[in-house]
Amino acid sequence: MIFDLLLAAALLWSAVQALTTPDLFRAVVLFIVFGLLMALAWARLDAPDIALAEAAIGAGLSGALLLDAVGHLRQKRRERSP
Amino acid sequence: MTDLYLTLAVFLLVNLLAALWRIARGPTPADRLLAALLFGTTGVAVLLLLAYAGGGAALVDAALVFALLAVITGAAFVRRIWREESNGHS
Amino acid sequence: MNAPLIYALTGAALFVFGVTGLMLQAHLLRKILAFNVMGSGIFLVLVGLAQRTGIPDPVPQAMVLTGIVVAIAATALALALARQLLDQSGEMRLPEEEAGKDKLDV
Amino acid sequence: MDILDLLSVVLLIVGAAFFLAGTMGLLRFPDVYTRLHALAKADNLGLGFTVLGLALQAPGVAAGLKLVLVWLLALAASATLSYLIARRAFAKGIVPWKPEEREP
Repeated sequence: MIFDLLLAAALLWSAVQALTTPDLFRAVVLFIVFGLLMALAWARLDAPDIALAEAAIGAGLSGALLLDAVGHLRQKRRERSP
Repeated sequence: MTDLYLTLAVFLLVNLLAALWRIARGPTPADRLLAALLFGTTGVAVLLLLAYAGGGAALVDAALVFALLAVITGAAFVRRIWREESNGHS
Repeated sequence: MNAPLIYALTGAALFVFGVTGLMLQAHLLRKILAFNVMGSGIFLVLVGLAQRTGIPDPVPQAMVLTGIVVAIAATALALALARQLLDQSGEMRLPEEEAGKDKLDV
Repeated sequence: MDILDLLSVVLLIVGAAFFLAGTMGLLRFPDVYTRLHALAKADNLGLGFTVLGLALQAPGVAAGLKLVLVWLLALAASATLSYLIARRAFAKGIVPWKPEEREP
């Protein structure tokens, strides 16, 4: 029970931080962490198949996609204002 | 034994909460990413403990995927964001 | 108050955060993040409420599994569209958002 | 509780201690290189001892070997990423931290 409460608190905190932090890269990293915590939540909810999919997607795929987008954005900014 | 597994899982989760603080602070982007990598490893350990505390053997497979795909985030970070030309504190 | 109910309540709160972020943020990447948080909240509500009696229910779990895959596909499409918008207009925001309300960050 | 259970408990607690050490290092160390060092402790030794302690409780040889496989994957990932990040940090000109000179 205490595990669930701690995990819920961590989920809420990382989500709020990811949505309100001014630094875009920090927001993306916090979102990746949010995905990892979601995988743990699925493991606690007796859904190992969803935990597997969320681990593959939340940890690997969406992290790579978002970091790639941030890198592209920074490159554009640097080209425009040298 | 199940009680011990759950206690250790809670302990590792508290460790994760402490690492969240480093993500919020960390001066360079690499520090934030290192904390995220620690999240991955500790998450693997928590999943394994939960699997042996009655969660079923399928959670071991989830932990395997966790360990396998944590690399992709780091590789994307090093290749796409943390280039030489930008300064270290952006 | 058992564990699935805790997760269902967390999911409701996450949905609220996601909707708030989606409405208040102008930056498109942040909108995408908020959209994903919103979807995760809905998934948690679906599965958590279905098994609040303690017995795992396979039907919402299968729906959520499909939903997660669709969500990542939609995220990839949204990122590609946002990147096109950045290349064409040089802005990472929709033209409907009034300019100058908040500073463009990285 | 037989000797195998006792050994398993000891290994699990040692693994958790290494995770604690890694987290403390990540929070307290001054620069990227030293934090990488702390992260490697949690990755290799913490997960390694946890896996060993759980493998003693595994129902069969195959289940135990799968646990060890998880550890080997984490080892390879951690080594590769540490190398990538440290090399890129050095190429960017981040100077390794040195303790300040003590006043005489």
